[in-house]
Amino acid sequence: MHPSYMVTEVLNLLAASLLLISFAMLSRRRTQRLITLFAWQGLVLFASTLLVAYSSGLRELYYSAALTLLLKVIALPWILQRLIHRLGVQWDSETLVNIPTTMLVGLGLVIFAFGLAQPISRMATTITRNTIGIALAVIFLAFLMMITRRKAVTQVIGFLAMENGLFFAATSATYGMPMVIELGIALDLLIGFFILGIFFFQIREQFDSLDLSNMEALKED
Amino acid sequence: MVILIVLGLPLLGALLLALFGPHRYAAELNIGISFASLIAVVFLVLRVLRHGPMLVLHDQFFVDSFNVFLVALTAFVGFTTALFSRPYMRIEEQRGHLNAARLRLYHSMYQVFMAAMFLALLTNNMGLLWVAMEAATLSTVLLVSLYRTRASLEAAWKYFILCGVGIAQALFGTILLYLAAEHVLGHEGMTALLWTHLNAVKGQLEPRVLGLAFVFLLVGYGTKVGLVPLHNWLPDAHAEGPTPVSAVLSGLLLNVALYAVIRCKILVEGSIGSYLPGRMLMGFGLLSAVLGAFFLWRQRDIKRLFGYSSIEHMGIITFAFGLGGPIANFAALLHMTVHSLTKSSIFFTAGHASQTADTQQMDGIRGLVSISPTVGWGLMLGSLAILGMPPFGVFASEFLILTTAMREHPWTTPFLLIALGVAFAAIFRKVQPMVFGESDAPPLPHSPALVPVFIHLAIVLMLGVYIPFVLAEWYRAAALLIGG
Amino acid sequence: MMTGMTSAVAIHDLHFLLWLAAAWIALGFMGMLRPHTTRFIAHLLFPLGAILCLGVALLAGIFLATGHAPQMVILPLGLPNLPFHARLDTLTGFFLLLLGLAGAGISIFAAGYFRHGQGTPPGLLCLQYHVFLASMALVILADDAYFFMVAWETMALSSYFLVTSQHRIAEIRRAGFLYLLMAHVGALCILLSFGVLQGGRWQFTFDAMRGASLPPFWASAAFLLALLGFGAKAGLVPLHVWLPEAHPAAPSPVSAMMSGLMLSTAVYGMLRISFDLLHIRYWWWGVLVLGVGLFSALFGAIFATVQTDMKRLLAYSSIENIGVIFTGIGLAILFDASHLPLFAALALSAALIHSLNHSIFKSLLFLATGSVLHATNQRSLGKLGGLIRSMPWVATLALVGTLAIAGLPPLNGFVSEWLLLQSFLYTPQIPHAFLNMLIPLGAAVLALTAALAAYVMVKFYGVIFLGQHREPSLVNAHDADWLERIGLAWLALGCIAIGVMPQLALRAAGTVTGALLGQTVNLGSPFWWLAPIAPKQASYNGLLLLAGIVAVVSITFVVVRVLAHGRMRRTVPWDCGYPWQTSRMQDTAEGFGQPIRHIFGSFFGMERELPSPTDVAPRYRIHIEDRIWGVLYLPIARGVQRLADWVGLLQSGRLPIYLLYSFLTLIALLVFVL
Amino acid sequence: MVRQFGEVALAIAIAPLFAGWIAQCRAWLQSRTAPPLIQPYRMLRKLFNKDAALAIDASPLFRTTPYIVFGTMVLAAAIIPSIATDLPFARVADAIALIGLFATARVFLSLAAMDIGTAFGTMGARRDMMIGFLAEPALLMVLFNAFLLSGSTALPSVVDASTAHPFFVDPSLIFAAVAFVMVLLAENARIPIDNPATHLELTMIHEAMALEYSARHLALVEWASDLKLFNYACIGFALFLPWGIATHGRDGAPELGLAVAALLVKLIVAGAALALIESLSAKLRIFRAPEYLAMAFLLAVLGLLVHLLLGA
Repeated sequence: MHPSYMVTEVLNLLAASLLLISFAMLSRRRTQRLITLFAWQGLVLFASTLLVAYSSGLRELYYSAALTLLLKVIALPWILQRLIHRLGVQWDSETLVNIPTTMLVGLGLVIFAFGLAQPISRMATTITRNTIGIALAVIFLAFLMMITRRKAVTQVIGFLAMENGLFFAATSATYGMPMVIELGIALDLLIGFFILGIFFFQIREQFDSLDLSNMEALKED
Repeated sequence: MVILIVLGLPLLGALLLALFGPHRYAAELNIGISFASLIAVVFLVLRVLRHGPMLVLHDQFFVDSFNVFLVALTAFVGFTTALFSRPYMRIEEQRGHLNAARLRLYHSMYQVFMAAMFLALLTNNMGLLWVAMEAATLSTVLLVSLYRTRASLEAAWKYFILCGVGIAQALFGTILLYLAAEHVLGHEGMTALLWTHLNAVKGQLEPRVLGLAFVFLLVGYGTKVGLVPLHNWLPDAHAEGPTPVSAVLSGLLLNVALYAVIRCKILVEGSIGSYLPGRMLMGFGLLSAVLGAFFLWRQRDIKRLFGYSSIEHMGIITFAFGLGGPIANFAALLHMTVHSLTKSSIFFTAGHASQTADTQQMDGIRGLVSISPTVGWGLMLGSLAILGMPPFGVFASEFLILTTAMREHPWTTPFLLIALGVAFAAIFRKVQPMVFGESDAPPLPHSPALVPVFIHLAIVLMLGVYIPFVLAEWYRAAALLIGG
Repeated sequence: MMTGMTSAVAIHDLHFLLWLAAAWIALGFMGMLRPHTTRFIAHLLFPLGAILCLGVALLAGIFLATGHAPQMVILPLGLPNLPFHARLDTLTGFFLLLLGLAGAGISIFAAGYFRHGQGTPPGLLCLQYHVFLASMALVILADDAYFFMVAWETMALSSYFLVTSQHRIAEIRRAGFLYLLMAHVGALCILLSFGVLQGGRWQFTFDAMRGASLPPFWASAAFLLALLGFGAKAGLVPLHVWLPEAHPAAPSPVSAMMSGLMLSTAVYGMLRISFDLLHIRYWWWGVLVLGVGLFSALFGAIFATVQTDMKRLLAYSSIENIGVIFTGIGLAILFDASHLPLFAALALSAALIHSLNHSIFKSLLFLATGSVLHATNQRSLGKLGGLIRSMPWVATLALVGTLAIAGLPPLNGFVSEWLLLQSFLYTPQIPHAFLNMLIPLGAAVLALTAALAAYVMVKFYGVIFLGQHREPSLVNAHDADWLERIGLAWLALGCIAIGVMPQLALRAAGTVTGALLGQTVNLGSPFWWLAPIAPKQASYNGLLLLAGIVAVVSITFVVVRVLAHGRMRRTVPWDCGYPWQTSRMQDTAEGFGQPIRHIFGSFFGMERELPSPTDVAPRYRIHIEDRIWGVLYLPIARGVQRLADWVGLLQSGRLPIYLLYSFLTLIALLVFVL
Repeated sequence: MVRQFGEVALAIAIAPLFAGWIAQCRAWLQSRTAPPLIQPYRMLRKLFNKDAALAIDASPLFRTTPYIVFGTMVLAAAIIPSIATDLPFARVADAIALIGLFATARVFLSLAAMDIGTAFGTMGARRDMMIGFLAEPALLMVLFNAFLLSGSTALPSVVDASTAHPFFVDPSLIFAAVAFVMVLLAENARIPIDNPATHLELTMIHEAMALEYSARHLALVEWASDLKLFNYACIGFALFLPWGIATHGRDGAPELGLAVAALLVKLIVAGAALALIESLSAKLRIFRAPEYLAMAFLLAVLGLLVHLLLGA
């Protein structure tokens, strides 16, 4: 069936771009850039969800697409922008453990993720079978990003990127979770994000910096 | 209906407390609500006793032999903790560690947390389970950071990030589960995530996928259980949060997280029909037990010490579930019960102990029996109980676990032996000088509410020499359900 | 008909015994009703406890004398699939008899002793004391692993609280910690031993274990674990380190109970597992136990000689006696494994009777030290002396105990050692080329130990009760009060009674060996004679011996008075005409130990400080310590510390590292399932 | 019964004589003029007539000890089959119990020595106890040896067994005998361990213990030590030279007469031998005693092993 084939093509394209964005995030130093990239990621996610909704004709998926747009493309990036301006950390960059190796590790992870995804995509009925591997890869890369970051804000962005990956997995592999769950997840995400926002200020007033290297007091000495 | 009441009461309470937070009687209100939900749970339990397991609201919620006693336990410990927290928080407020606003936050978040616990236990929907766990994380993060000191913020931040990431893995696991499930159950409605339905068809679920799903779920929920090496948030959170929170973290949250893991294990083991999940649990359990014991050795902070001891015990329970079989499961369920009772009572006494000495450093706490004998003896007996000294119930479960391990996998027993021995030495050598000896500290301004401590210990003692028929039946049924 | 009668009676025995145990606990809680009124507790509760002890002894005695058919009861307690089983058989009966007899004396004494309660309030003390008694009785009565373990650990726990009743003193806390730690680790070993014994059939009643027949490897594993566990409780070298710390730390009646009674529960457990629950015994087990026992005996004796604290001295002597008992057990296992049941029965009887004797005379001596402690507030031998003049009662009764524990005829200590030596005489019949040449040397070690015990006791008695007061304050030391005297006298009577009528003890032991080995030694034909194998082989008659000594002594006395005269005058001591006799010129405790230090120097880690000839104020200081600490325990402690440090590195405090952990775990598991 | 009392009476009577005889032999060997044989009796009489001088704070224990020690020794004499084996009292204690009996005497004497609390008393007590615990293992090994030969530790049975086949000497017995003699010397405070004649403070053992005794008490103590020596000699005879002892069944008046004669002969020879040994050897320093007794122990064990190899 032709249109579905088309859809698959586009969807794969979007998935690939998602992966690309993840790599880009992995290598970015500036918080500012990261936020932009995060917004882009959200946008791609929105697009793909919309596409899946269109092709499968499930109403719920339109809702979740809308949710994505609201939350991940508009709300969160905006709030993040406000935050880093308020905190005045938009320009600060951080020294990562050297990028080439990180990239290589990321590459390995991607291969691993694809390998893992084989059995799943073999049984997936949706038109978007192969994308689960990419979703997994996005999650892994976000994880890697969190590990390599030393700043609170960037770590949170990594966390959100991971959520994106999860969302993508949900939509692409399973036509989305039941609505209630989606809402619950979204709600949790939002609340959690607000809490984080509060934390930033408290942390800064306590440690007068958002550098995680200050937060290493609790340990076995 | 009762279930809705059980779920609704705490939320209502949270709302009320959030509104009239700074009210003089906030603490009493908190107690009242906890008590009300305890009553509700009692009714629920009675119904289950009369009519057996039940599925309600389009199968969205259910009570079976596995979660019924956990619900009861949760309500009970929640109530006693509320009792304890009243004088405790009063003293904290007097000492200027807290202000009214924070206290309001504390009370309402406490109820939110309770609601999340009940939801996680009662829901039949793996997705809702995930949502509830996340909600529990969020509420406890706020509770841990209550003091807004550097340490508490750091602890809360680590807790948040680690558990957040963990829970994300769990979500992915849930998605995979859904993927495999809808393949069998179809996509219509929300049945594909209902545990009972999944359990019914677990034989047909695609093994490879469930294997992967289990890994993600295990890592996800396991982080909240505090399994080594995913445990790093646990001691910080226990040490830096207010003591009632440490009590409920150890007493309830860990149990519920483990409950989630076990629910998943049942499905996965049924599907892939191998001992793989069991082996994983055994591995994690053994690692946690041994390393937890060695962590204990060098602690200086009393609450940190008992946090690590929770890791050790969760390890033992996980190991027991990993062993599988009716007896090991029975032992594990029993151990869950007695551990949460004992550990929370220990945290009660430890909290008052550190208030009397005005420090959490154990070197600063001395001669409790000579200041307030109840605190001293409570701490002493509690520690002995948690260390597996008969006739306390912890020993009963450890007896069953050790002997089963001896039969099933003899090679594990030396490790368990080392773990228990080291844990005993580590904890007792710290507790003894705190309890015994001289002290010149002044007594507390508010008389500590130690009734809960001794109620808990009495129950634990009873469970050591006599297990009521009903409870035994639940354990048995749950053990069969878990199988393995 | 007749059997029905006896069994019915015996069933009642068991019920009564359980009720008595319960009554003890009840007494304890009554103590908590009025925890600070000493008179109520001292003059009502403790004497009641003593009466209960007598009841236990009586019931056990009746059971041993009449029906030997084991009786069982299942209690409505315990785990759902494993209720508490209780059982009364001859082994149980024997140890209950022991418990009751010694316990009665101790409780009466305690009634007098705890009036001067310090540290823990007397009510709490009363609770712990009676729970301790009850738990010991239940350990002996238990008939399934779980009940046994519960009682066993309750025993450890209650005794721990009793030991630390004076918890304000730092050493006492340290001693208590060490004690409970060792007890708990030992208990875990016992637990694992049971885990092996149930042989994978998930049956924890002892009956099921009797049924199980384990493969050799697992049987040996069970045995070794049991040896570790019970050895730790009994204080076998090298697991003895807690004993000389904990026993002295406790109040004297408690020390008496721990040394006299609790150690014998360990012996009971060892016998129960190795002779009853295990279906087979291998000869090398016997050799192992024999070796450990002999070494402990010698070790304890040697260390006892150099102690300067009277209660530590007694504690080391407990190690020695336990060693002797385990020597007997080892011999019994060895004989049994080489199919010489008669001699096995002989050795086992020796071990049983020795534990009975030990429980009696060791309690007596510890109680005596208690009286001395109250009268003088001194535990150090260097500050005592000459008390025979100010406290004649205690001195006289303690003399009996001293002679008994020194293994001198015609008292009870001698009987068991005699029996043990007798059983050594038959070791050449063991069909093992080397053993039958090596083991006779064990007899020599035993003889050496016995003689050393005599040495120790001469030191103990001589330095405490004889000679000059080493401190002026001792002049106004008061004698024990009447309750304490009754307790002491009861135990002293026991020493004499068993000494002159050993065949009664032998009969009691005979019922046990009959049940465990299906063989009893010759239980005294003719009745009043002790001739375990045959009168022609070797015979002993304590009664006649005592009678003979009394007769000869009195005759001599009369003759001397008649033929010569009884004139006598008091003068200053002569002492080769040295003019100034001060109390500091007599031998000190250290001095008395000096020959031993000289001969067995290699045993001790010794540091001493000798005065040089030119010292104006010469002082002599010596510190003896146990090598085992340095060899065994400190390395373990250091190892744990090091491991703990390594493990601590995991908690580095850096969030990225933590994230890395969970990431790696995730990857690893994924690879694992792939 | 008659036999029993006769034997006891004989022992009590001739024990001092035996001691006197040894002293005389020693005197001859050291070419001194010997005291008359009955010197010990004279001394005992003198002591009995004297008034007892008792230290001020001597306890009752101190006063009763001489009687107890004497009593135990007499009892031992009654048990040891010196002239006949079929004695009613002989079964009361076997050889091991005899050692116990001697130990009792030693312990009492040591306690009494510590009672006054003088420097020398305690010193003597601890030295004597030390010799005791070193000697007992050796002695036990000797008895073990005898047991292996006769299958009994009851001396009468030993005698009966070994006289059953006359002039039979097991090679192991030679070692055992040497060991026994060494132990005997040590136990009875003879050279090379102790010197019964010395009052040089720092070397004395037995004398140091008896130091505070006087008059009748001293007499009893001395007499008891003579008896002890006599008893040891008789044990030695029973173990190694049983010939002449009237055994079970063959113990009419003639055999008894013969037995007494044999006993006297043995005593004379043994006394001379002891004197010879004592004169030939020098007194050891107190801390050489362990080596000496270890040697005795070694010999006894060797005897045992020899028996286990060659014998049965």
